[in-house]
Amino acid sequence: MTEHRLFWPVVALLALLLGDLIVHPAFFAIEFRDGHLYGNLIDILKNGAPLILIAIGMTLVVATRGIDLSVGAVVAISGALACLHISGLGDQNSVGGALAAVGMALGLALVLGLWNGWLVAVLGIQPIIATLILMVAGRGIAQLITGGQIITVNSGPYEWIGSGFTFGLPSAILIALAVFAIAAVLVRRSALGLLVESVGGNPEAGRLAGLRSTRLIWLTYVFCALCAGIAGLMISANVHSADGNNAGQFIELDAILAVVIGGTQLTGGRFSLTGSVIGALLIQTLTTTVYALGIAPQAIMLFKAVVVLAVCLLQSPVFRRKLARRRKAAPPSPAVQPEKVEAGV
Amino acid sequence: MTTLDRIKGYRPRQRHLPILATMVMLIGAYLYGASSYTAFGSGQVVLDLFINNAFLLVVAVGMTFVILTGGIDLSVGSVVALSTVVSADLLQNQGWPVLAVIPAVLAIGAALGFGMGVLIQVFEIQPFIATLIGMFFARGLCYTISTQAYSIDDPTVASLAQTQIPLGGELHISIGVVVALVVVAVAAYVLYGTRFGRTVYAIGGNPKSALLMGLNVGRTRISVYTLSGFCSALGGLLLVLYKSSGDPLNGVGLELTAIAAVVIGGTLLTGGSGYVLGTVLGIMVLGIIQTLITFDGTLNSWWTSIITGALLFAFIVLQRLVGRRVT
Amino acid sequence: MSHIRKEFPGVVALDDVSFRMFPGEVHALMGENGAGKSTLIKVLTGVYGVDAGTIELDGSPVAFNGPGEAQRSGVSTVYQEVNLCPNLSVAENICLGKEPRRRGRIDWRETRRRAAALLARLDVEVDVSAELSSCSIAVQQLVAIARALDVDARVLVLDEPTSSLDAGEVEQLLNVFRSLRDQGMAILFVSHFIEQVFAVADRMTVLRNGKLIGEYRTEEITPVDLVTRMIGKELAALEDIEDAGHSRSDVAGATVFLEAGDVGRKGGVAPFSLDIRAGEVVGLAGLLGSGRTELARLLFGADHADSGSVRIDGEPVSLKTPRTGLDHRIAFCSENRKTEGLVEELTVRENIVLALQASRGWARPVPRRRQDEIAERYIKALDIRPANAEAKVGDLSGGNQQKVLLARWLITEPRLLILDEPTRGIDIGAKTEIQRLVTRLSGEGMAVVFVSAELEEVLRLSHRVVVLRDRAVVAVLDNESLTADRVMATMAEGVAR
Amino acid sequence: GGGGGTSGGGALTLGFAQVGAESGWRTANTKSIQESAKAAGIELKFSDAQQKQENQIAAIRSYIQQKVKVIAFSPVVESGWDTVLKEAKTANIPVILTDRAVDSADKTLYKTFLGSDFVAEGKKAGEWLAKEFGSATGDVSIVELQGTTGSAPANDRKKGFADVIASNPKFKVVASQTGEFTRAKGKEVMEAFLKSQPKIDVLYAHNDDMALGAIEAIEAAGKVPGKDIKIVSVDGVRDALQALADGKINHVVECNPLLGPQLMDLVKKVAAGEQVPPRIETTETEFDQAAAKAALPQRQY
Ligand SMILES: Nc1ncnc2c1ncn2[C@@H]1O[C@H](COP(=O)(O)OP(=O)(O)OP(=O)(O)O)[C@@H](O)[C@H]1O
Ligand SMILES: Nc1ncnc2c1ncn2[C@@H]1O[C@H](COP(=O)(O)OP(=O)(O)OP(=O)(O)O)[C@@H](O)[C@H]1O
Ligand SMILES: [Mg+2]
Ligand SMILES: [Mg+2]
Repeated sequence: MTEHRLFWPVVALLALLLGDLIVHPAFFAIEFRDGHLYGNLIDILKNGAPLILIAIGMTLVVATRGIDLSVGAVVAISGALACLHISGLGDQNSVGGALAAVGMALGLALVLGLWNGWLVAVLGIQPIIATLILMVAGRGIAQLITGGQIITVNSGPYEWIGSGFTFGLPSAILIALAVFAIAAVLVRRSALGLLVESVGGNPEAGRLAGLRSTRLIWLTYVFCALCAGIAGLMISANVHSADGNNAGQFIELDAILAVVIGGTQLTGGRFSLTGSVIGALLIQTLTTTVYALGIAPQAIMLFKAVVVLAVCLLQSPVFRRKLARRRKAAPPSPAVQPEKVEAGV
Repeated sequence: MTTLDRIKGYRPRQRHLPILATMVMLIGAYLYGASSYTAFGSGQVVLDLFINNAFLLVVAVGMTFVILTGGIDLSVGSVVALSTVVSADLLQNQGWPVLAVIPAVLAIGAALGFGMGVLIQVFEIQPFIATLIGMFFARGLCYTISTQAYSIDDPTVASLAQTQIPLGGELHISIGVVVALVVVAVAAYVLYGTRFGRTVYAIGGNPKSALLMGLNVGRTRISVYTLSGFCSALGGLLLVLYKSSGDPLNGVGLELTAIAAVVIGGTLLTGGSGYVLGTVLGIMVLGIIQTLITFDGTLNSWWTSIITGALLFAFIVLQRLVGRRVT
Repeated sequence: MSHIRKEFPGVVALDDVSFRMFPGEVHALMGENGAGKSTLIKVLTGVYGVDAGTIELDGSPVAFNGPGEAQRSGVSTVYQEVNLCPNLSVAENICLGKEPRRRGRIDWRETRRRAAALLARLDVEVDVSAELSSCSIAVQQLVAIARALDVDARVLVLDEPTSSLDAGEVEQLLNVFRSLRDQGMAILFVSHFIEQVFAVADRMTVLRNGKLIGEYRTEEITPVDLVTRMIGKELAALEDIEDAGHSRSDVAGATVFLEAGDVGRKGGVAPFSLDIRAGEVVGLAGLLGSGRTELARLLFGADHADSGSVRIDGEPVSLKTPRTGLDHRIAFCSENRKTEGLVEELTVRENIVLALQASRGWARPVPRRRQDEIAERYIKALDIRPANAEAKVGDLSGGNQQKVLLARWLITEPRLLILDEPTRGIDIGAKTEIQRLVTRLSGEGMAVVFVSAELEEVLRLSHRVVVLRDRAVVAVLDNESLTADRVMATMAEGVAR
Repeated sequence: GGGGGTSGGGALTLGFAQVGAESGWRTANTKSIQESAKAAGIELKFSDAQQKQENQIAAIRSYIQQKVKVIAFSPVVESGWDTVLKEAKTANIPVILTDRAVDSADKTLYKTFLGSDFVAEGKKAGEWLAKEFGSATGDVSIVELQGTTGSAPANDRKKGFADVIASNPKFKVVASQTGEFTRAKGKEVMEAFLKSQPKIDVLYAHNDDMALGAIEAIEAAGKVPGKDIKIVSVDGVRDALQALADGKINHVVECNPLLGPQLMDLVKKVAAGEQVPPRIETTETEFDQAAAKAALPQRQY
């Protein structure tokens, strides 16, 4: 079982939760309040939903050997556009208005994804700078939409996306899970997954096998932008407002981290959507843990460094082997490991 | 054969194309600026590009090594910040002399880089995460030393910081520029003319093969991250000279700027191809975009971002088109 | 080396194998695909650690930490597959890690000179400052060999150095072996070509399924014995294919499938015209770098032709991308399985169905059951080992990887199958199987373009032979009592005789 | 050279290096400066440093190159300005600081400082608290939402507040965490506080946005903001005044972004070589519910 590639990320997640339980027994308390579930675990799911979504999109991009730095900007833009539309409505609570806002925002996200995909797949620009362009310009676009102000909205239907509850659970996590399910079915029940993995694993081989890699890569960027767009709606709906400058700041780093913790290599090829979801939950748990344990703001970074390091070492087969050896042969220090060919390919 | 024919007959090597294209673009941008804004044409604007970006240049040189091996180093911004904070702390609070602070800071940077290199090489942790851990760690150390920026009023630092090296006319550069240029020259030499440098390229080309060719992949990879840590620390020291202060918030997002500069300079993020000179040009591109916008001075904040993105787009796309045209 | 054992998860690659080498001898390591030859070499040179057993050099035990250390102790190795850096120049690849230096700085001029000299020893003339990736796989293989010749080695180890080389180069290489042997060097080499082994080896060791079968002096054993020991049973007669002598007249009545008119590409091949009939096998012959691969790529659309036109079934078509080739039911099996063929991370099954899946589009996945069925069938037909459809292709032995690649294209049921060196690194048993398959498929109406470094193989299978020289078609010979000598002469002189 | 959009003519040019556009407050600040420059007939060269001191220094250098008449800027941080300010002084260009001071020992490097005092803002918040809970018996549990770690407003507002409440031991800061000046983080952190702290009497937020985010967390927890948990925050953006008017926030300390008119006055004086006082503080008030209701209709930002 330890062979399974999701084993160690799951162990890490459970270990972190266990740590919380020990230090802070009430961490797991869940109550029923105002018709919905209430507790730290629920917060992790609710606040982690946008990250989960983006990590799902990012996974596919990473699997094609790409990277998308612009997700944060797309988050900001989509939230901004939706809130702008709603704030202009006579009746902010109209479901139709909220739906239109969502549609517009996702439409724009789609266009942004097309743009990224065009730069990468058609013009052949290296993904990191191709998406850097939108990362830089996108913040500006978001602020252009909001006029540099925070747009506050009061729309019940819209807020449902971010802070609402359905069947007692945060609707955000339900949306994220729905997207995950759709993506997983789409990718694994069709041949998309195999094709993406081939294009990422060996692009030239994929080309010669007749794959339409341009379209495929393009598609992953569009999907990633859509995920980021939905995440943007959640983030803005959660606080009933759109903040062009701060929404989704640095979320690209967290998303990539989630993807990598989930076992997908940045060098492309094999990917695991489930792994990314677990990675995202791990990161969100870490954040919530920091707040719940009352770690001082100036120590957060150190704390994160230590936890992520521990997670990664736990996942590293070399480290586990060394640890096991040390435990077996107690006093003499372990001999130098011969260099392994598999190293970092 | 007329000169024109000879120029026409010149066929640059494929791998030099990105650099040539970037150079053409830079000259174009400079000419545009000089014809549109007064004082842009004065040579000092170009020198200011170097003065303002000297520390970044040093950081990006270290990053170039890392990217050439196919890796990435996200920790540079934090290590820069840590270096400034440690310098400030040692100079101001501990009363260390400048000559002791410099080696200490460089050693810390190199040690952090070494640690990340070991994580990557020995424990096979992906460079992205290993250096992200380094990023968190170094930034965390900054905050534990100080959550506030503070000034350095050490007289040596002040005089070094304010020394201007005249170049005739009104033109001058700073000490930081000299250091950065020396670093660039040494790096270019190492990459071109030493076994270590060639091993760096080999690892970027195909790490598995490099190992089977009998190259010392492990040591080189660790060295490269150590070198990047060292360069970041040196960049931090230059930043101390530039600002005479230490600030835990220094260099937030710097890693992206450095990576962008390296990649715009034509280095492949997958490793194995690129030049230090390209990195210099990459920094110039980012610098000149910013300078053009500042000289224009009529854009508000969001248009600044949008136009920056648009100019970046123009540069990158033209760079590709120019590159294709020349072939 | 004695009592070596090496296990990979799920596979025992070497089981109690002992092996010895003597200075001044050429030693051949023989065995079927997946027998453990490459693993033995990697264990010897410290790429892998051993699970049990010891290695001694000059009587004292050694445990190399990696190829670098082995090199420094005088063991110079060329591993299977090209293991060089595609982004560096030919000269650098040869000298990397041991570049001549002057005052601490690499002396580039001397580097180039030395590389050129080493290549000259193998009779290769290429621009040593060209990037390695611009060279064909055969040249790359020669570069790798030249690199190994460079050190003052006492032991030279070569894993299938001849798999993509033509007769001429092979002969040259064997000569080099002989002269090195006479200087007292110990040489270990792996090859699936029995003639080569008998031509040069003094001693051979046979492995089967990771077990040692025996060590023999060349005089003691006949080729048939050797093969019997390798595969563990009597070899079915190879001859029955040879008998199936082909002739153009067999397919004279068939319809023309593809017509190329003045198709060419600058820097690739000069414009050529060729028509290929259904059921016809067209062999491509030529020396190293003569443009066979380039021609094959143009027919598939892997490269875009910049002149001429192609008709399929009489209709003009434009073969711009591999995709269009696939759409016209053309299949192309690349000579370079590592960089252009397989996705190493994926499983055998996934690699096999890849092209079929690509032609069906993403929305119509090949059902899982069908995938398993196909994989099982071809694992059996081509004897892929281990017979595990879910094994990672990257973990397979070289020959077995080649079989996987071949299987990928066979299942697309193309109308034109282009095989560029399909038998590279494949053992004789499987090679016979593949040749039989080609004959059968062409009999069923599939057109085949067949490229191989082995001229005999080309002659045996083809109805017609296209001869290339210096990147141009110089002759198209009907295979009516065509002899190797005649083709050779045409290849060398550039005119049909 | 030559061509449009530059100094040189008779017009007075002002080079202004803004910190960035990180918040609505900042946007209002920028807008005020741009509008009043236009009104005052001053040609404005504006640059946005995106929160990076290096960018600000580069911008100031370029203003020196362009020979603007006056340079003004809002320092990203307080330290590290000596070198570039000396260059400006050598080039004979007067400098005005806005919003935040610099800690140069040499006070001749700039003409004047115009802005607010973050420590004083923190103090005002603390004083309101001391008054509000003056009669309360038993401990007062306070949670604090800090600004971005390491930033000057966060450091100073924390310090000012802490200084005041330190005088009375019943005030206990039971939890203090960074909310990075944003609503989203403010909400997230407050959610965690509400679960980990058995009793919260007061929330002190370093800016309004975090307080607005926290209000939603409090409501989601089934408590009433402004009653069950009293809230005090800094800035005075419109949404916060609205919340104050609605009784969800109890007190807002103003930090006034509308420096434009005052700045343009100073620029003219400095350019004319007149003497100006070395430190000018912007007029800032505090809002209670009544004041908020009164101020709301005119609130621009
Ligand atoms: N890294 C690995 N992981 C798992 N199994 C491996 C690995 N390398 C080799 N094997 C297995 O070990 C066995 C021996 O492989 P090896 O490469 O030594 O064969 P070989 O004799 O060189 O064959 P060929 O003639 O095809 O090159 C094969 O079954 C192969 O699948
Ligand atoms: N002058 C040249 N210009 C460009 N490329 C060249 C030149 N000479 C050789 N090459 C490269 O060498 C290779 C030789 O061509 P090709 O592979 O078609 O020959 P081949 O007959 O298949 O020989 P091989 O046995 O080497 O596979 C090509 O890949 C080509 O790119
Ligand atoms: Mg082998
Ligand atoms: Mg070929």
